[in-house]
Amino acid sequence: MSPTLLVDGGLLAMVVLVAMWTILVRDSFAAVIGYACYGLLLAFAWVRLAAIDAALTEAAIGGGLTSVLLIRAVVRLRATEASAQLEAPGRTLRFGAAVLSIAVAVALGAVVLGLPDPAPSLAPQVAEHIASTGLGNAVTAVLLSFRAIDTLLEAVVLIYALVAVWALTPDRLWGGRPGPKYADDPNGMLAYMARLLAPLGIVVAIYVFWVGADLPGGKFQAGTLLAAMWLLTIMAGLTDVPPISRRWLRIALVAGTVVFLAIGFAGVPLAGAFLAYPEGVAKPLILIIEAASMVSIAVTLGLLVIGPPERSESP
Amino acid sequence: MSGLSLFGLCGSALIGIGLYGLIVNPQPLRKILAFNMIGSGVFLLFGVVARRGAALGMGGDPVPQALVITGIVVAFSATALAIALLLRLHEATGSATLRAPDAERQPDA
Amino acid sequence: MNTTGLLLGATVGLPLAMLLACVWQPLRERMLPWLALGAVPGLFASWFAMRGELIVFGNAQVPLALAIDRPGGVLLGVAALLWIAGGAYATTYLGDKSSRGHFVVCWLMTLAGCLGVFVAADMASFYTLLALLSVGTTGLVLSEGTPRSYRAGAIYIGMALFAESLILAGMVLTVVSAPGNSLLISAAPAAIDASPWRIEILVLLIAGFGIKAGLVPLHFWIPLAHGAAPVPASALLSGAVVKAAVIGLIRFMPIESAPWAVGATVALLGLLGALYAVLVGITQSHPKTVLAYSSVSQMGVIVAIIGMGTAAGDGSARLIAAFYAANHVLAKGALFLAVGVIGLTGARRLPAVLLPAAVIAVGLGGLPLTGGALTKEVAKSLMGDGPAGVLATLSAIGTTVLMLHFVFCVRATAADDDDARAPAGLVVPWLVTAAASIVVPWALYLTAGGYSLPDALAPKALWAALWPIAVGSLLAFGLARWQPKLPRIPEGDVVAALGRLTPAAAALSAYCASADALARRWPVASLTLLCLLMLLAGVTVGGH
Amino acid sequence: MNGAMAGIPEATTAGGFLLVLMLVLPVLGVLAALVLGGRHARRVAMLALPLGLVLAVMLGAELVQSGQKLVYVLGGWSPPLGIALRADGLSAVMLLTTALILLAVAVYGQADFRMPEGAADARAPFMFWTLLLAVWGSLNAVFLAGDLFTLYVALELLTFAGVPLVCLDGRPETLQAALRYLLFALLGSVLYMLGAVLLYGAYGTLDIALLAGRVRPEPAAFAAAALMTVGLLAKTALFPLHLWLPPAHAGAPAAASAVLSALVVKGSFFLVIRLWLDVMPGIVTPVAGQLLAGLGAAAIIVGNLVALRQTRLKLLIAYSTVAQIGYLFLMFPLAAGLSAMQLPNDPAVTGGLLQAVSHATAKAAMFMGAGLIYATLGHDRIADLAGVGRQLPMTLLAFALGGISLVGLPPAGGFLAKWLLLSTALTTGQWWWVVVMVAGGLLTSAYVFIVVMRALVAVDAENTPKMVVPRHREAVVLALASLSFLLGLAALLPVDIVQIGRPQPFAAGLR
Repeated sequence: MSPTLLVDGGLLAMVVLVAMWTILVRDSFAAVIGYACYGLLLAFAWVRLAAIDAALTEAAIGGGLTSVLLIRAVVRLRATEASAQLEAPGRTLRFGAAVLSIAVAVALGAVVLGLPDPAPSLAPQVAEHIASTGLGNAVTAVLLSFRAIDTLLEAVVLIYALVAVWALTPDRLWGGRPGPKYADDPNGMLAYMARLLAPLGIVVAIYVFWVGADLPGGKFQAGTLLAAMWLLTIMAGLTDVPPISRRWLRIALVAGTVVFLAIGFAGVPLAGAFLAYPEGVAKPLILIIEAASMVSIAVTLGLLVIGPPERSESP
Repeated sequence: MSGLSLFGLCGSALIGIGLYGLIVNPQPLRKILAFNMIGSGVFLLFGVVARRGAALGMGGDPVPQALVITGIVVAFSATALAIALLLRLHEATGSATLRAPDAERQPDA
Repeated sequence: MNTTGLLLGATVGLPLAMLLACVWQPLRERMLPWLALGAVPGLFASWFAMRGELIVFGNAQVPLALAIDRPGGVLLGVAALLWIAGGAYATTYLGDKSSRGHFVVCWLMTLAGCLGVFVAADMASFYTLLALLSVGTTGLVLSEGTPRSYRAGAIYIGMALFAESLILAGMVLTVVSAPGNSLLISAAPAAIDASPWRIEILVLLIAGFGIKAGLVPLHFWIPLAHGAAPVPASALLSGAVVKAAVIGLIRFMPIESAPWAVGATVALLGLLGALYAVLVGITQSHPKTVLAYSSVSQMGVIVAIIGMGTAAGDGSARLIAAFYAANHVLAKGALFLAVGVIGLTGARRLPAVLLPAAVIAVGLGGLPLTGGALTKEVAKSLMGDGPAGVLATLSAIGTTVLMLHFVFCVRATAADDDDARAPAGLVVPWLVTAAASIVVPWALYLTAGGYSLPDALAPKALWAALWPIAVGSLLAFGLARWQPKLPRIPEGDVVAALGRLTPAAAALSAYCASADALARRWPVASLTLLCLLMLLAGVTVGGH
Repeated sequence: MNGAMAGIPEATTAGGFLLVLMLVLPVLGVLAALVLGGRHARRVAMLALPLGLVLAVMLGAELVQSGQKLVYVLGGWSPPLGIALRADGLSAVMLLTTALILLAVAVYGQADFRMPEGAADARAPFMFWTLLLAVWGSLNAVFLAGDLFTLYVALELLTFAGVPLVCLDGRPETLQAALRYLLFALLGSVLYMLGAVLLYGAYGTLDIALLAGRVRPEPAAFAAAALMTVGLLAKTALFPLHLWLPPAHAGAPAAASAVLSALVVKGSFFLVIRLWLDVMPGIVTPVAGQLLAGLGAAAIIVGNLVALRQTRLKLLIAYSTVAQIGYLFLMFPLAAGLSAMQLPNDPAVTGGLLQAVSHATAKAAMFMGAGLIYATLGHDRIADLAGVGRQLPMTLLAFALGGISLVGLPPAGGFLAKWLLLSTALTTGQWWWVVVMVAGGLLTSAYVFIVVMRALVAVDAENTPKMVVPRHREAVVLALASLSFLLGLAALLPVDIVQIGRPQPFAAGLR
């Protein structure tokens, strides 16, 4: 008991310490770096909770993509750093905030410790019904079958968020290319890395996607990896971001959701309900949805990181 | 105290830390960061809930695990939108403050 | 649907239909000559439909019902008469002024509301029509478009809505207490009587209707509004519209069973208000304002009649109050219309106009053989010879003084051109109203049952009516000399005191604005959020 | 179906597929608009919205006919493992209101968000039509979802659709307003999510109907109730958590303001109703209800008083929204009071929802009216509104009718709501809310009066309008205002639609 407890205790203490440092440190750039470390540590915590799917997602999205976003932002906002410090609230407010935050955390801790034992769980029901989906990974079964509507709506969330980001485009640049033009240096370090990593990443992504049906992994993790590889090649100057007005880009964005909806509606006559799968072909259908979604997720995540158009259409 | 309780306490602490940051850090970027921290604390608690529901050879209740994944993606979308908005605000005004021009002016500002 | 239903429906429906027609601008521009028509069904309804029959529209939960009882019928008839005359008068008075579109819309709203409240038999309709009445009246008060009328309109709508809120609260309590949550007004007195909130309901309703009736000290909006409106509108406001409060009190008050103290308080408030309004009225010099104060005074007497009836548990007070009010409708309407006529009449024809006006004016004080004397005679059975009787007599003397003061004031407004004559479009409606104000009270008196001609002509009765007039006249001529030395009391008297509240209101408003600004700072808002979180959690835990 | 599940698993009812269609139609619209782009976005919206209105009417008819709530079990997996869509009377009324108002806004927005001639694509029109559909889809999800986590996703959808509406014209101050809105809304949703986590940890389900049967008075439920409620309050902008509302609603283009003020804040409010009345009626205490309504009372007084101080019309209307949101929360202690007296809580719930619907229709009309005034005069300074009565008579009438509904005069929807709430307050002996309602109505009438008066002032020289407003835009505004004005006639309907399919109040309370 004690060795694992020690490992867990050490890990969690580090998580909390890094978190506090991240919040309290004066320099925003340092805070962002702190947050990236925090994301990685948290992924380990997820592994310790036996939630490998969540660990992969946290590492890829929580730690990875979010950190890229934050770093890009903090670099651009450098100039505002000094003036922002003047707006810091006074001592009374800080004290009040500290007291209340601690109170909330303590109360929450008490509630969590007091959760019932044995804990209620849907694991038995999932175990009972997973066979009918033909999947081995229970998390994938929940995401794509039992609670498919959540996953469908979540794909819609990504699209809405991207629409919202694009809404911030200055009028004259509407339809243009997102993000800055990165230096095209085919011999640079980044280009070298991109050439090396991108094919590897794509292979890994496809693997993660394929095993996702039965082992930890799936479209999110794979999609995130693909998005990362895409971003890498863009930043290395190997490819350019397409203008957002491109029809194929729009189709790629919605393909996952459209396929999901189409198969969902096909379930009405074939399996008796919207989002139900016909007996026996559940797994192939789910794989089709996952494949289409993976592409859409990769494109959407990548474009979300790059932001609204900043250049007109001509490269 | 079991290891799982430690995770629960850690999640609660992260939420508290994030809340503090969200209130006192004046820069929107740091608020976004704090929001992500609160979010990860909440997800960690959900992970604890999932782990507590381990049964029948599953390492945890898969339902909350699946919800965590959805939640992480939603939180990321929110972060991306917030940062895009912040950068656009900075581009348009040259500053990145949440302080309203009329209502929140302080004497020393 | 039978005749009764048709007539009652048309009483409200015709003005509403005309109002609806006004949505189309060409019709709106041509509506003015037809205003008089809008009140005709009401007049017929008061003659033919007074059978207490209930005409129900709507459904079981919300029965929208129309009916007329005798007090309602009396008031409906005279009000409709005044609306017809006023409508004809307005046609000439407004001519082709550009504001006539606005005027007819407000007129029709007020008309529908005013006649409607007399026939509404359920609270939902009653309240709806009352609200329509207030909105329309506000529009009429505003129709001159001057700063004075804006101020009057703002104060009017504020007081009207405040009064209606009180009435609404009282009505809701009544409905909640009524068996089967009946919305019928006829069930209201019994429901109020049996309610655990009897006193609360009575206070709310009396306060609400009291404001609408111009009960002192919440009367100040009346001189402002009735002074600011155009002449035909003032006539209707002062004559007919304020009677909505009278019918409200008549229908809702459990006169037979309410506590003595409630009735006595109401009576005292009414009579003291009646005297107070006379005292303020004689300091005024604008004829319409003087008439408005006289309305406050007369409404005080009417409320007092209901109060005395309540104190005595005498249900006949309902009809007596309605009778008194009916006389006031026509007399006051005629006097207001006279103001417009006299203003356009030169010295040569002035006596022919001024004399009837003076007779009607002094008639309000109880001049023998006029409606005023008849109503006072009838009311005597309730006022008795005690303190209330003394106060009532004092108010009669006061009214005489005030009305003679009005005659002096209005004479001063006659046209400069000696040969000027008012157009027939104004004179005829005025004359009709004036004639009706003499004839109709007699007709009502004689057909009411229990009263006869000899009663009215008995020397004792004549003397009882005459001596206050004599005293009042003496005082009035004394006053004419003293009047310039009286203090100048601004129109709406206590409203000036209300003005002192302005700094306090401004301070409160500024305080709220800074609270809002503070609450909207990010750190404050997010801290508030956490406080609320803990508070909510605390009270949730604490409650279990 | 299987033995492991306790009780009878929920089944899809007749007409249940309508729920799926209501949920998916707007989403399909967004996808189609995104792919087709440019001037097609408007066509997609104009096609989908009337269709949605028809669906909403059909749904309502089906509900009235069957007399019980409609259910669709998604994927054939009944809760707790799966997710069910449910529509009771509350949902049906909100679905219908949403479809109607969005259609009106769409007709109104035709002129403001037309593709410029010659351009194949432009940002603002494309975004407006897409976001209109997006808001619709999110709201429908909020009204239909039967699972607290699905509702979390739906709420986020609503936020992501609402934020860009705030800064649609890209002015710096609207960008700041949008950022404030987004950050505060995110704080709210993360707290909501935390509450959901605790509920799952304690009861093993997030399904609303199942939770209603499982929650017990214990710390996890208390904490969840507080967290979720406060989170939703932040999103609803109940005073004093309204920091983002005035600049956001006043700064957005008129058509967007109408959507934000009329509908978007109602989404999270709707969830408060669900939470308090359907999920945990036995958890929230009377004092908590008083606290919520106390905030509402503060909102009414402060919001109205601050509205009176405004010099610009749109800010005035925005502060009026702050106040009107306060009214919505008066229903909670009233419903609790009725339940405590073993009476059905129908009047309080119907009153509260009616208040929401009548405010939605009135406020949408008022914001759109303000937009027309702005377009005509080139400004919206209240002091300089003279001449509007002559130039935009229908708009001014609409503003007045909307105002009357807010004040609560008959026969407006606001009056019927006030009647129901007043009678409940008096029956349950909570007279203090009567005082608040009355005071609020008077303050509201003051600013409605001021605006109408200013606009009625005639001007000597007819000033030339900056833009001639087509008659049909005024007609839409007037139609919406008239609807709000006549909504009180709903009392004459044979059935109280709101109450169809609602759980029996004290069956849940006594558990």
